[in-house]
Amino acid sequence: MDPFSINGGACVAMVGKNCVAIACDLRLGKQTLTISNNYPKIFSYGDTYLGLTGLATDIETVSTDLRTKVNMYRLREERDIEPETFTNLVSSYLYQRRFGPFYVSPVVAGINNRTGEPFIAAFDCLGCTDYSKDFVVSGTSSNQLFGTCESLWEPGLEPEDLFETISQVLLNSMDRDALAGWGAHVYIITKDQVIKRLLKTRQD
Amino acid sequence: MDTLIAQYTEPVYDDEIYDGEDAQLTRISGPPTANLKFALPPIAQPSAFLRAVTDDHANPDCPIKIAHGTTTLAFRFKGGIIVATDSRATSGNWIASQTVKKVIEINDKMLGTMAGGAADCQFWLNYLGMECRLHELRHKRRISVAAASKVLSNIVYSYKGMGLSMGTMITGVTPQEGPALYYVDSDGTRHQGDLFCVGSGQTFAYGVLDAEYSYDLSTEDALALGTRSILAATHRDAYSGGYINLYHVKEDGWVKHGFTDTDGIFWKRKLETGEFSNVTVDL
Amino acid sequence: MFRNSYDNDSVTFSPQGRIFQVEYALEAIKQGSAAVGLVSNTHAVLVALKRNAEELGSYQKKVIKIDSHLGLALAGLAPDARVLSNFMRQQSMSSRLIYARPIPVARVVNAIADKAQVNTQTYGRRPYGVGLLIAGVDETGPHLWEFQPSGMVLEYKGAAIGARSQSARTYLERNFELFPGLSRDELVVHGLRALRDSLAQDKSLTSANTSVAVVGIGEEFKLYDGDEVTMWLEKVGDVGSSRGRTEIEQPEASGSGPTAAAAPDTMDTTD
Amino acid sequence: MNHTPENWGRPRDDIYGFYDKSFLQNTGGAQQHTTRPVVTGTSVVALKYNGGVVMAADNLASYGSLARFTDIKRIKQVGDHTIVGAGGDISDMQYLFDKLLESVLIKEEYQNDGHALRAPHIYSYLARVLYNRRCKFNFLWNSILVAGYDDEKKPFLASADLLGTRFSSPALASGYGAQLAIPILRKIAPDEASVTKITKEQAIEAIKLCMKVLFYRDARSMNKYSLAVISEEGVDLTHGVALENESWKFAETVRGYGAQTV
Amino acid sequence: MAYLHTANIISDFPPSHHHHTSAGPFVQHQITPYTNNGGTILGITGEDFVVLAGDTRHSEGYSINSRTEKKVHRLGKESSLVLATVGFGADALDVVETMKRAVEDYKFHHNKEMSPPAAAQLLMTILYSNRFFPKYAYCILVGIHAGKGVLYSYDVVGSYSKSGERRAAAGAASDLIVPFLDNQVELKNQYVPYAWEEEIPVQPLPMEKVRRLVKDAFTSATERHIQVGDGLQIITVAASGVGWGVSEEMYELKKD
Amino acid sequence: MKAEDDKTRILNDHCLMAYSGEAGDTGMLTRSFGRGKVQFAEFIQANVQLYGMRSNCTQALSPSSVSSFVRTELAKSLRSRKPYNLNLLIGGYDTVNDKPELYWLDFLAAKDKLPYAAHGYAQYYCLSILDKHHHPNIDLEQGLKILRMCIEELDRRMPMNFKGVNVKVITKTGIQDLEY
Repeated sequence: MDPFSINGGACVAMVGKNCVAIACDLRLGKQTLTISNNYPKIFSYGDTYLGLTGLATDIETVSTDLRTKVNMYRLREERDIEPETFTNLVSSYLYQRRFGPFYVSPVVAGINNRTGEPFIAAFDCLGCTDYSKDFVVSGTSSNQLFGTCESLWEPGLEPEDLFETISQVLLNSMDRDALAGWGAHVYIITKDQVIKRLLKTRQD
Repeated sequence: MDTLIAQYTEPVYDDEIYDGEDAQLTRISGPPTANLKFALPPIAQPSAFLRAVTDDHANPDCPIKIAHGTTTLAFRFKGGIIVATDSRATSGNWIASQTVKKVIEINDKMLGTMAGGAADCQFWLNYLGMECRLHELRHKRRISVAAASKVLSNIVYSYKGMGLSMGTMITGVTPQEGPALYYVDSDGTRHQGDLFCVGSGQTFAYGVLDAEYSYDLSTEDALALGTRSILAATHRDAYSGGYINLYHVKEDGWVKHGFTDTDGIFWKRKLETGEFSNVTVDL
Repeated sequence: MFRNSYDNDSVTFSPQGRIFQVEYALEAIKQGSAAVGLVSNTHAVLVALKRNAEELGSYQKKVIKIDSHLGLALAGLAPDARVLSNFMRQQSMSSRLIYARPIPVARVVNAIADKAQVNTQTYGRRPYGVGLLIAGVDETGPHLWEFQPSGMVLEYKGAAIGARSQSARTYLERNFELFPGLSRDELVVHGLRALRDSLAQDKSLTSANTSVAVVGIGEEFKLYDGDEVTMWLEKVGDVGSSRGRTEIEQPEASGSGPTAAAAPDTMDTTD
Repeated sequence: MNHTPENWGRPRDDIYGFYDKSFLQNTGGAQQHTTRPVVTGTSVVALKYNGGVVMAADNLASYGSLARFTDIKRIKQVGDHTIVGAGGDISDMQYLFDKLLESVLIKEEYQNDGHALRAPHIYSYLARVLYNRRCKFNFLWNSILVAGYDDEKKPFLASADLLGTRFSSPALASGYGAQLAIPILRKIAPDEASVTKITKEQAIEAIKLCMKVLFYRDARSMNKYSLAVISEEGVDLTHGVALENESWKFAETVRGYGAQTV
Repeated sequence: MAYLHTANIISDFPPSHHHHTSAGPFVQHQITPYTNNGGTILGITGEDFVVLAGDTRHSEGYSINSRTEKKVHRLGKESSLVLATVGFGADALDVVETMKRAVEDYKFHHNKEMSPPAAAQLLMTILYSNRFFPKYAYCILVGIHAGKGVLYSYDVVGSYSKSGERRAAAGAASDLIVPFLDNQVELKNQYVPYAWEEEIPVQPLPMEKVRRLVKDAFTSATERHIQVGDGLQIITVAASGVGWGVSEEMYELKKD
Repeated sequence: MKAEDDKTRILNDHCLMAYSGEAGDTGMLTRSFGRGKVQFAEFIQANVQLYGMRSNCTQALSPSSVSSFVRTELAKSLRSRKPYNLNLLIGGYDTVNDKPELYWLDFLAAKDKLPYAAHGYAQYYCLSILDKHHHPNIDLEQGLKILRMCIEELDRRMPMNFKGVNVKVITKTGIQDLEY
């Protein structure tokens, strides 16, 4: 079975006006069977947020390994890691496993503390990085997400509008994918605050 | 006589295209299946070929994905028969439709449920409706559910091994049988029974249904149990979901009890009766 | 009881070299009501006289569309015409499917000619009892063909079949030089005038009993019935039958001629 | 029928045997390498121009990697203004050209009623034959280009292949031509409108350039080809046209090809 | 029931399967009789009209065969029926031609146009008659029925909803477009602001909104799917009084 | 119930682990791996006890820590030459936060904390029953009633005959065997 579609899941990140948003579904399944409806796929490393979809075991492994590395970074640098730096870390970390990769497709979102610039990026399972300016998607609903993002996203959205857009994109994409859904988390990240919301979604 | 003549008169188009049997390929006048002539690839194992191009589980990127996945149930009780199904059709992990009518009204007294290949069920249950009508005309009385289910199982048995995929329940009420329920599938299996759940979500439905089923349920409880069983399956089974088709078959025929969205029912059951405690409502 | 002993089947010649069954078939055509066809440089027209078995009944269909560029008018046994037209539709549709080309009129006419000829040479089969006027347009322009149950088909500038069609032919023979340059409507009017000449005594062309079909270069085959034909009927002038009248036909002649017992049209219902 | 949850409704191995992937050999890509075609012809290239069509196909028939026949005519004239070019299995091509097309043409002329089969009619006929054979799993292993004039006297160019796939475009090329020649041709004929701005000479020159590029890069090609130019006057079909100003000097510049090491 | 032997060919040339290399009457080819020619089709109904659109790119693998192959076909000059097919080009065209013949045949025999529900059922029987050798063609059939726009969409072997649907998409980028349609046409996941539970009621969309959605859907699909692009063909069938009108427009799509 | 059929291992006073083969595991295969499953369980048991002893056993490993430790071991084994092929349920009572916790791990080392969980075919039949009848604040007696419903359902629908069940309860006070 294709490791990327055993557990299922979806993740999307978008850029707005001086803000970014990242959202994920909450399902952990084993092919047809839904095991858990409380399995978030977004991890925070200071102000940088990472979304991981794919094989659940690798999601845990990658997220905990990166947490260790980021903590070491914070101890050494005495500051939080910037999204751009974190992206390079993720990329090199994944490439170490070039010939036995982790079956995950990561997504990074955050705002650079010094420049205030919103930043998002996405990777394939070997760490090839896509520095996109509008949106990035990952998971078993990526086709659906690409379609809805491409038509619903527009540049320069205010945080609350970005929240509406990313929520509609994620929900409507999940509802067309059998392996993703069962609840969703949305993070709206601005320079000075992060709002995390739980969305009420279909549970079928 | 005609073949004799055919040899001497040269039809206008007699070359590569019109040689013998191929003529029907291009000259389709009447509805092609009126005489049930199925086109078959003239190779050694047509069914192996069909499986190669359509089995999306064995090969997720096979070219043709036929709509599958479902949960359907039916059970007899003192008030007649409850028939309930979900409404989702998936091909691979893609949800092709959320609004499929999986209960097919064979006639005003008999229902058939759809599980497995959507086209197989639609076509053959529609065909069964025709056969039942012919039976009525020939015998001046309505066909029994036993006979109708036998007709269907005989038909699909004749196609056994060719690739049909169908798990259906034929249910109805007749004077001589009372409420009757049969399970028929595309392997030709046919069982009579009081309670069946069919489809990729059948185990989840069985879980809830078996625990609280009894022949003496009131109609209202029976309808609620049927709905709740389907809801259980739509929640846990990825390939079931959408709306709940609910029917109640009584002596004077079936009554439709709506096509209601699982979204509404789920949150009502969760917030009011505290079920589905695995679903979080807080961060 | 038999006129002779040679007319039981269509494979036995009489001493004079005639096949009576085929001739009887041609007679059957004469029992049907008249149909006239004529063709110009740009259009082909079919006009036909429809009959109804009784006053209450609807009128028998005389013109059948085969394809968007092709149609026919029949006289004689209508069921035979239906069988032949279905075969022609098959041929025409297959040409469009296989060659993506409207079937050339000559091809389909030859096809039914072959079909008809078989019936005149095979024991146990009777010839078709219907005559057809096939009008159509293809890349070589408009065409009018006449089909006879003998399997004989011939292209015409103007043709007429059915009851009293000879007088219609006489009209056409007098006017056919005009046809090539005529406009579409003038062509129809000439057709109607020819048809009128084939009317039985004290009968007249009305919008109820007249069918008109027109096909032209850049104009699809279209059948006109009922009040769609009145615009042409008005231009015909005297729509009444001139049979039994003394003076030569004047376009503006009015009033009806003396009545004479019309021959009972027993076969009409067979159209 | 399988009843396990994740495999519900799918065929069961004990009834249908194991999943046999061999039926799905060529899930994509134009070039299908199978044992079936034996002696094969390579690309056919064609381009519309203002008032006509130019088509070319080399005269080589390969037997695997052996240049078996060097005088094969892969373009046939099938009417005053219509030509058919074929690539793929040569025996099937010969069957198509000499048996089918000949009998269709003869039957048409035999009618002698002023009608003639033009390009769209021949194309529709051949596409239907190919599709019918595909439905019987008895493929005619070819891809054909039909060029000529349509019913409105406008240039006609269309393609059909062994599966019966049909399409039409101002510039068409089968086999390797699709990868190598099409970019060249689409530079001057990106769409239908641009066809009116292409002269006959420009079209011939572009086609000749394609034949040269194909000879450079296609290992089953040859420097002698048939060239057909369709214009109002009719079809000018010449075989054995030699490749012009063929030069391999460019090889030095290609890194990793030849002597240079840097 | 169904014939299994190779068709017997009357005409004189030798039965073609003789010169196959392997023994036995059947020959196992490595080639599969299907390919995917890409492209996407999309249909949306309004109150008294229906729009059926399709891109005009015809591709195989990474090559663009043609930029101008239309996927949306009218089934008869006087019929409001419009059929769009996508998937394997040859099967797609074959289904269209079969339907065109059947509609024309019906007109001859019944002297009236085939009604959309009848055409829908006929298309199912045509597709299902190939249940064991499927026509790899996804179909969307639309027309005007009793003054209303109706739309039916099919899976490859003929499963369809008899009551019709409001909108459907099929083909290579259908999974990019359908969730967008769920959101914008069926207004899924959209609630009346500040009314906690109340879903926005769904009304048929006006013409210009439908056209905008179709264009948005195809520009988005073109961005993210290599098999979609080049041109957009939109056919609109609108009921007007007792009859109906049909119009076709072409738009450019990115050619990359 | 014979002792060796007991597919659970006590990891520490407030933490118990149960294991089962992957659903698709045919008997033949498990015999070669059979020793492996028990061996893995005891390996985990030994390490958890070792941790308890080493840090002057003031503080036993919390269930969540145990589950993370087990998950890491399983994840390492997944990409090793001979991966373990077993699914685990880890139940424990977190004495610090004073609440019971249940962890579900599959043979791929996917892990999640759940109010109720199962492995093998029981998932397909019992999870829907638990969805309906379970509430966060039910008492032991109600819990057992639901467990009985689940076992009856398995008995009714599962093709194999049921030799009986082994029931363990983990509470604040520790782990007890329960007569079923």
